[in-house]
Amino acid sequence: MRLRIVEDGVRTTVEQAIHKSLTSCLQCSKCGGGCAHTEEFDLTPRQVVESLLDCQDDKVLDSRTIWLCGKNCTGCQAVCPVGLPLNEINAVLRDEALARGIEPKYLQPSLVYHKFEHCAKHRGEGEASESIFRRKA
Amino acid sequence: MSKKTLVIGGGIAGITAAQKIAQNGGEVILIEKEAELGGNFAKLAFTFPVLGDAKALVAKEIDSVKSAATVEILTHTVLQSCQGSAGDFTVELKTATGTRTENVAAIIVAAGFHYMEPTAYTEYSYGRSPKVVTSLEFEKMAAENRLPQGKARVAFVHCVGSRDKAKGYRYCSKICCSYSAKHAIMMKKANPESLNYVFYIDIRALGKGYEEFIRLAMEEYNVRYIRGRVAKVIESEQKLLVRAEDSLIGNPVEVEADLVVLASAMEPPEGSRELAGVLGIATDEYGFFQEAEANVRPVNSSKPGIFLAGSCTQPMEIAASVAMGGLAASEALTLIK
Amino acid sequence: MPRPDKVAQIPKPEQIFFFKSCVASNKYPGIESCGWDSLEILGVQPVDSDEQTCCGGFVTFANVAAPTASMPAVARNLSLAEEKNLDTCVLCNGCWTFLNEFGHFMNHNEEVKGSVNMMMNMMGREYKGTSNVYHIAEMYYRLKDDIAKNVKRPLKGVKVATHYGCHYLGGGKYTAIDDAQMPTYMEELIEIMGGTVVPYTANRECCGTGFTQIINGKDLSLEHTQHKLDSVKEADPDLLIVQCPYCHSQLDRVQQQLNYRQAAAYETPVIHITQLVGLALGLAVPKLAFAAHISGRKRLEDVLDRIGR
Amino acid sequence: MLEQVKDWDDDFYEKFKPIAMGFVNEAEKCLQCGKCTGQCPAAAVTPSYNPRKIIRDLVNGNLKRVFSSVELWQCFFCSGCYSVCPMDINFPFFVFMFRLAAMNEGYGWEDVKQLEGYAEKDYLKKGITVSTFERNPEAMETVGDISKIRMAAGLPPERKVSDRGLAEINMISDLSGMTSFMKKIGGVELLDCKTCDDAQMKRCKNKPLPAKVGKIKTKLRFYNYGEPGGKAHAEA
Repeated sequence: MRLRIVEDGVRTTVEQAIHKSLTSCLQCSKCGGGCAHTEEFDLTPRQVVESLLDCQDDKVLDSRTIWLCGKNCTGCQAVCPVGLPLNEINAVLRDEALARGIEPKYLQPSLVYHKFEHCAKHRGEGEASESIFRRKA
Repeated sequence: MSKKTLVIGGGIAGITAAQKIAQNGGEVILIEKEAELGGNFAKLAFTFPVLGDAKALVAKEIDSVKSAATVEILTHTVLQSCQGSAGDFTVELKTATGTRTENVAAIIVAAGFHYMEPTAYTEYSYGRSPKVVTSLEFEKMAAENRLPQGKARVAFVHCVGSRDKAKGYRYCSKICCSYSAKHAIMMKKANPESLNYVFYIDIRALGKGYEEFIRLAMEEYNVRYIRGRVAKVIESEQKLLVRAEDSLIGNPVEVEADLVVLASAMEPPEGSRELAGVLGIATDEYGFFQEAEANVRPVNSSKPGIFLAGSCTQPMEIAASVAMGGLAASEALTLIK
Repeated sequence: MPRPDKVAQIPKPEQIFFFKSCVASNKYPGIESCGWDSLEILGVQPVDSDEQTCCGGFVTFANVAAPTASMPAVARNLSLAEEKNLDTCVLCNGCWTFLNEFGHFMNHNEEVKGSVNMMMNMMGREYKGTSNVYHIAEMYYRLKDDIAKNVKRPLKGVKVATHYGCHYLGGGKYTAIDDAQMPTYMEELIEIMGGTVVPYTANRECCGTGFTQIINGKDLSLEHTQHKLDSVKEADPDLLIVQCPYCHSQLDRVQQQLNYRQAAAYETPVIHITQLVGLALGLAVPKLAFAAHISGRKRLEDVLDRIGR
Repeated sequence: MLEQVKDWDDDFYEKFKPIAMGFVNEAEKCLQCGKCTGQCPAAAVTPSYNPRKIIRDLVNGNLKRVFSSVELWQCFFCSGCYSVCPMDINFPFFVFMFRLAAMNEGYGWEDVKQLEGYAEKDYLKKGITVSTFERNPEAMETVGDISKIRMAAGLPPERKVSDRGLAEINMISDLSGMTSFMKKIGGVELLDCKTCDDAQMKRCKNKPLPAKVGKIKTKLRFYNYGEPGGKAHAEA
């Protein structure tokens, strides 16, 4: 559906928790480009921030990204040109999602699985990627 | 042989050129087709990236040029014909009272620019809805305190007429990104409750302090920047529906706005081709005056003795116009001495 | 605002080739009969040929026919008009854009035109590219003075909303007689005939047919049409005027489908511009063929009662 | 999914241009401004469809994704994107040509199969693509016999295309390869509401919006724009 932009959302909670304003995000994509989970994101970290700014709370809290993000990995924060702690943002969002009773998406099959399972042409490749993912997990 | 210089256009570039020539002992005739000096600069409320009082700044410059003894200012005056060559031009001026003929050594063209009227952009409802205004009209609204009150949403649309092959010009107007940020800040200052959205394709803030200025708008004044050109502005009851894509997410978005400000393109001044014809100099494909060499001879026109200054050559900010006015003045002085 | 230069290019011929539309013939015959009769009243004699077929737009955009198959079909239909030395008048936005685009393409591509003509020669025809294609709504706008003179049944007090359809204005960005975003010529025609124009927010939205979307993407299509119909319902016009039979079919039939599936109450009569002109020019009620319409039949009868049968 | 630039097809676009016969060109002029998506009716109902991204993928040469996507089959052909495009890119024709190219790669046949009947039974047999046949019983009851309405309006009871006309379009179809193409894809029978039993009718009525008509398996295709995975996949 066409998004309706609103102004009140979980953004304020996030900003209070990280003591930084999300408006400083440059949307440069550096965070998503180097992330270990980059293959499984439905929203890249950059899009999480953008969606938070648009106050699309449901979209963000329903996404897989916030559950995929590792708590202690600060890879994105380290490369972020404006020093936004994306892993902390995701942690806050996880808490918020739990508080709202949204089911964690840790246990669902990987997106890679879905994609290749459903594309006959790439089924062979898909199985390979799938097993790699399992080993990682 | 005359030692005079004719400056066409009383905007900031023309004023600067006239001042500099006068300071170096030259005589200047400054002609302006409007009633007042100041040009487009005088129509603004604030400058960017430093929010200076535009009216005060330009008034100071006008006073200084008016007080120069060797500068003759002719308002309501246009150039009618021009003969001769570098060092010896015969120009015919049509003043408010009649015509007069002058002999000048050099001519500086500082004809300025014009904000495009976005009437072709029917998708933005310009001209049909009073709530859709151009940035120039926004300046006027701000000066007259007619900005929307209360919890109003204001959408600023970049690239209206610029970077548009179909309905406008292919070039980038260079300053719209910065002045839209300025307008958003002005809006937020005038009405702290207001919510401001800027729709952009790229942010082209090239210059000292410009990028910082735009980040200031985003971070300090909470202006929401959405990447995506507005597709439609639809009137719906008392509101305007602004439809675009947030291309950073890849989702179409809709904003209910109370005011839409279109950053219309800078286009060549009206009658620039006619003026070029009278002077015998070249224009580019859009109607801006063509410089002899873009990099090292930016103020020389295609004809010796005629120099160009300011935004009649390309879209340009105030600081660059002033610099170009000064350079044109020094080029003209070489012909006088 | 209509573009005066484009309007001036439309001729006022004595005769014109009348290109019929599939939907108009088989679902809404009133469009065909009113189009024919109104042109006659306005002093343009339509000329028919039973050799004309469908323009081929549907099968092409359904990807069943590749351009190699649809290009000769377009050339064949246009050559029928060329044989009679006439311009073509179409009833449907789809026919207009399809005949125009493909005709234009062949005219500017000698190679394609040559290979198309090879096929045409085998059936004893030739495509020259001399017949211009005009939409009947543009013809009406050109003949608006004649319409004003011939109004027998003024649409006094009838609230009319318009739907232009995408393929005339969007596809004809540079060739249509009006601006693609904010067109007004149909409003002008309505005012000439004495009607009251009702604006609504979703005026320039697509009807939702999307060529094949109504068949194999039906949920998408219905969702979009519902959005449009909601906006129409809010403005509450007596009549919704379309200029494309396919939009006509979508907006008319989907109202009933939504009423059935969601217990909604969409009851806006949808009529084609030819029928509206026919109504104003005083054609007999059976000629208008409102019996073929599905939604808002009662309201249509009310309108007829008000302005006289 | 992580994309590898080495997988992108560098010269597809150049190869594609002559096939597209000049209908499709100037994609490299795209500014990526998003004006097309902003006004797109299909994007407004399914944001994963995004004209801007499709053009982006074409210019990048990332065609596997475009051809295999469900989104390619969601365009409404409304030309709205063309009418607002600041660079005059005629995107509907891109979609049209992409669909042909995708079918060449083996995608999208289920969608086309359903439509084949219109070409075979109506266009080629009668010369008119839309028949008088009504699938919807309610419409049938309301309208009744269309030939009577035609006669009342002063038209012949049925619009007939002459035999010569029919012969000619069939000839065009044979010569251009359309007939053999149709034989290859074969058609599917469209769902006829008259044949529904009561249980089916009830199900149909209870559903807020109908499921796809006919036998298409679009869910099995690579769903990869915007929200890959998304809600639909999580549920499935």
